[in-house]
Amino acid sequence: MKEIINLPVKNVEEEEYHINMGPQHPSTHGVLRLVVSLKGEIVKSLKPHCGYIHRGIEKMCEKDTYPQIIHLTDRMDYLSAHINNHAVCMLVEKALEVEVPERVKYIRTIVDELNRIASHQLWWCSFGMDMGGLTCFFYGLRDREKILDIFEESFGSRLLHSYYTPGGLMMDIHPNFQKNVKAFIKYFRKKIKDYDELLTGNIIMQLRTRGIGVLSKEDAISYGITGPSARASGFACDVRKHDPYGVYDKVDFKEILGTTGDTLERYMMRMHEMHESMKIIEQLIDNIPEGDYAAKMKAVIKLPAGEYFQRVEAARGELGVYVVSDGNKSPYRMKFRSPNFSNLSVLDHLSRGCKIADLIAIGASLDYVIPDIDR
Amino acid sequence: MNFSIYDFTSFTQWIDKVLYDNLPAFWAIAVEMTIIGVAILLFYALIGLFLVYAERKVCAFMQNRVGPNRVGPFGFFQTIADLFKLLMKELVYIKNADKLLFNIAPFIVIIASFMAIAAIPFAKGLHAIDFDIGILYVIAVSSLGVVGILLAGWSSNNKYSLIGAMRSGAQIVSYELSVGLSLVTIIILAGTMQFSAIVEGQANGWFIFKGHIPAFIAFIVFLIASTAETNRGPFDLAEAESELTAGFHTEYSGIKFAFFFLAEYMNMFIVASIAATVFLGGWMPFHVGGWEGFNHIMDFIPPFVWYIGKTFFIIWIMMWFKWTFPRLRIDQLLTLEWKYLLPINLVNILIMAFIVLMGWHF
Amino acid sequence: MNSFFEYFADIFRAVKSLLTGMKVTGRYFFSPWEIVTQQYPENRKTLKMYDRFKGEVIMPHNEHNEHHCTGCGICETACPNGTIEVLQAKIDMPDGKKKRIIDKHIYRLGMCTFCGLCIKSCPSDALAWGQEFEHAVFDRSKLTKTLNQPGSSIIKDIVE
Amino acid sequence: MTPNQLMFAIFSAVIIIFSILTVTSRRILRAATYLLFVLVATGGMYFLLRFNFLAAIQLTLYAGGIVVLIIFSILLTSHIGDKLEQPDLKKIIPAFLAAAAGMVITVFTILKHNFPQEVAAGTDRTDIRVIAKSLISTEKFGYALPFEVISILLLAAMVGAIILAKKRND
Repeated sequence: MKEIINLPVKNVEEEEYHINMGPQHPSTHGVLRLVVSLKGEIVKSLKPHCGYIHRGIEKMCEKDTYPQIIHLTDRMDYLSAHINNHAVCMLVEKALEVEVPERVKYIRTIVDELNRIASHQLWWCSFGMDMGGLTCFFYGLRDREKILDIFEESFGSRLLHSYYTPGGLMMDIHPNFQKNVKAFIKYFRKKIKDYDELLTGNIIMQLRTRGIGVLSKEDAISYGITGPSARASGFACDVRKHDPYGVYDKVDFKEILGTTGDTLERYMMRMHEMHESMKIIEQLIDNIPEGDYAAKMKAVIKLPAGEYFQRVEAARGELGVYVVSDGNKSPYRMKFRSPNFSNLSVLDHLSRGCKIADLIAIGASLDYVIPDIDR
Repeated sequence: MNFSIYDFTSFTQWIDKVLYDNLPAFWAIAVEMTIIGVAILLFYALIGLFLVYAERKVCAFMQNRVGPNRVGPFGFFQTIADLFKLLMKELVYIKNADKLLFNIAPFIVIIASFMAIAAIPFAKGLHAIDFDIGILYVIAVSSLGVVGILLAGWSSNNKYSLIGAMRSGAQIVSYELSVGLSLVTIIILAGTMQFSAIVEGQANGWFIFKGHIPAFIAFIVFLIASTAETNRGPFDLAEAESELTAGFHTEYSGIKFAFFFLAEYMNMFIVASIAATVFLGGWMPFHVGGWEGFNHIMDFIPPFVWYIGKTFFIIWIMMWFKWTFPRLRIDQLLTLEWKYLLPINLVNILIMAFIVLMGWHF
Repeated sequence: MNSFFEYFADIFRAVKSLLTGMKVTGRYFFSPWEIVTQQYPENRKTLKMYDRFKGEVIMPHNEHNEHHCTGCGICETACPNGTIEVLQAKIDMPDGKKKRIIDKHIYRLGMCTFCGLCIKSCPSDALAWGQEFEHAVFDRSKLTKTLNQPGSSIIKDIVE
Repeated sequence: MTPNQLMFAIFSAVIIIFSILTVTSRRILRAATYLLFVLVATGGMYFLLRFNFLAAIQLTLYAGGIVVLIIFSILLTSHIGDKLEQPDLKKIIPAFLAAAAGMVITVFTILKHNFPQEVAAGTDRTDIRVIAKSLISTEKFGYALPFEVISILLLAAMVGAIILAKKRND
């Protein structure tokens, strides 16, 4: 009895109120579990628990040949499937010192940017939905459907394409591809005004995001944040600009940098990026050179023994692929540096002292895709 | 017996007379009560079902969709099918919940909205109780609903529910002020709180036009505040699905969830019909001074149609709000009330009192 | 005084931004012709998938119930998931030699990730993408399909 | 039995039963809910007496205001598993005696008082205009002064509450 009496009296105010947000929660966009400790409505700290959708992709890669790995990368950040494929393909091409045809580079760049727009459209949908404006979700999906139709016509599938192969493409683009892409850009230029009118300019949305979850440039760098989320803080980290691949060195586009680093800025970055992506596509779509859609590759691809690294700018940040090869047809070790994992790590830092509603807004502005976090 | 669709007074008096002639007084009144109760209950259920359907259709059209279109023509029976689904669903009992309060809460919410509907004039003579304090009664009764929400949130023994209930409590208690004060603005103009007298007073012009700008401001404030009081978007913080999964009714299932759902829609109907009655003339037709022919045509439209039309117009505006705006945060919600709506309302009352004093209204 | 005007300017700006948003949804409400929903089961007859649509892997047969598959098993090795299993049989050729032909080309739809490597790697173009996409079944075993039809044989000109 | 008597009986029964439940319940939020029923039934009693204004005020202030406030504070402080302890006899007996004494006095007063048998026609209903006029009249039996004094008192209480709340946060 004595021990019980002698226990220090717990102050009611200091008691922590834990909430398990997820693994099944509407605004974690998948099976992510956030253990939030609250004081009233205010978030005191937050602990993400990942691994609910861990499929061991990196381990599975070790038994697959390089062409087979492609279809696994689709399933990491499923919203930028093409870009993930691009990373692995480029790594293999770099290791084997294969020069891919110009046509392939052009098509890959265009498709990457289309994929980026589609990804940002879905981000806009879910951002609007997390803010409570359900209508955004439907407008975003409606416009994303146009891109998916283009994808489906050319590549046969809508989300997980496995379109790139080491050395080139699975098949040539559909004859209608250029026409449809141009039609889409014309259409989307009109519809993106709706986005601005409906959500960007809205006073409620502005009040809820301005000055919330401010990420300084130093923190962005030290947490390893990349992509639009880091550029909102003024950290110039666009791989397309600083380590160009594809034909990004031939096109004119701006790397848009923000200043404030708050939720609204992160939102604006992605809105600007959609415009920039459309600009890139417009510059390339009429100039796709004629030629082969794939370089000649050996039937069995074996990478020379050694370590290889390749990075690309995925829709959410920098995706790095690291391969240790022992000269066999499968990698000895494969590691993906996924942007979402690093971006998630800053959530605790950003959301301390914010309200629950702010936590949702910050999470939506970081735009995490759970399968990419867990892999 | 000369019934008209324009005046229900003779019809109701005829029923009254028949009952009292044929039955002892006690049974006559009992039968009368039962008739009224059943009529309102039917009306309540039908309107609730229709509103759910209407909301789904309206939001679908705003979102470039077609909405429910499988059950019946244009999906008209979709909500009835949903009702049967909800009726047949298992009622999940929560371990460690306060069972009594958990079961009582939906009834408190639904009874509060059910009581409010009694005082609303649907047409001339179609009016369950015509209190001399009609508006005050509606405000008083509708303030009971929040108790049900608080109890539901607490007794579910769920942290999301509790936060939802807390938010809802803070929200409803503060927005009740604005609802009350914006109605007071019109009470000053009308000089009465009796619904029938308020409607009669708008025979030569709706109050929103009669009261010039202050009445219009009061109308806007009432729209905003009543949207908040009914816990609808963009003020649906109590059930904010992206933050609290479903807020105070996270743990409810089956028919008990349906009660909350129905009560939400009925509260919307009630505030819309109050707005229609107080600001837009209730069942009074639209008249323009001097245009005799036009006024005559307007008179041909039955008052019940006028009333329903106005009410649904306001409901449509509230749906438009919900499907356009993102949700507010709790502190912004309270800022909106205490820093904007309430001061504007108070100044507005003063201006209205001054206008009435000087006789500047029509 | 400045803050007084700021107060009303705030209200004005807020209302303006809200009305802008309502304009968008209001416009769509009154333009039902912009609805993009497809009525799926009703439009089944007119629904045409794109030529390259990856519905399932099929083995095209000609009118004589013949296909191109030699049963070499390259698709089986190309498949990352073990979706395809090629069962071979030996038949006696007229000249007395034993010859391997395909017995069953087993395709497990439930395991397929539609990467297309089997079709790309097939040396005799025996596999192709099918347009069928309504794959829902009540029993998982129904997802295991045999792609070569019963009694089918290889097209003669390939066998020499 | 007239309908009025029936309703009176129902309301009285509700008030009595739930009053007892309010003080005997071991769960504090249940007690608050029972109190809500008592107050609503009291409001119904006023409606029965045709004191519509008083009834509406009863519902707004007591049922809608005070009970909500009580429930709100219970929500903030208590946990769902919390149960009040059974008070010991030393506390029950004096409380019971005090309650009994109160009841005796009330019943005695009611029985002793000479209620008018017939209410004059037209006076069974208080016009709210009369209430409103007397609330702001400055003449004899006018409530303008008390009204203002209470306003100042409430304002002072509000300011005090804000200061107290602010102090704790700093």
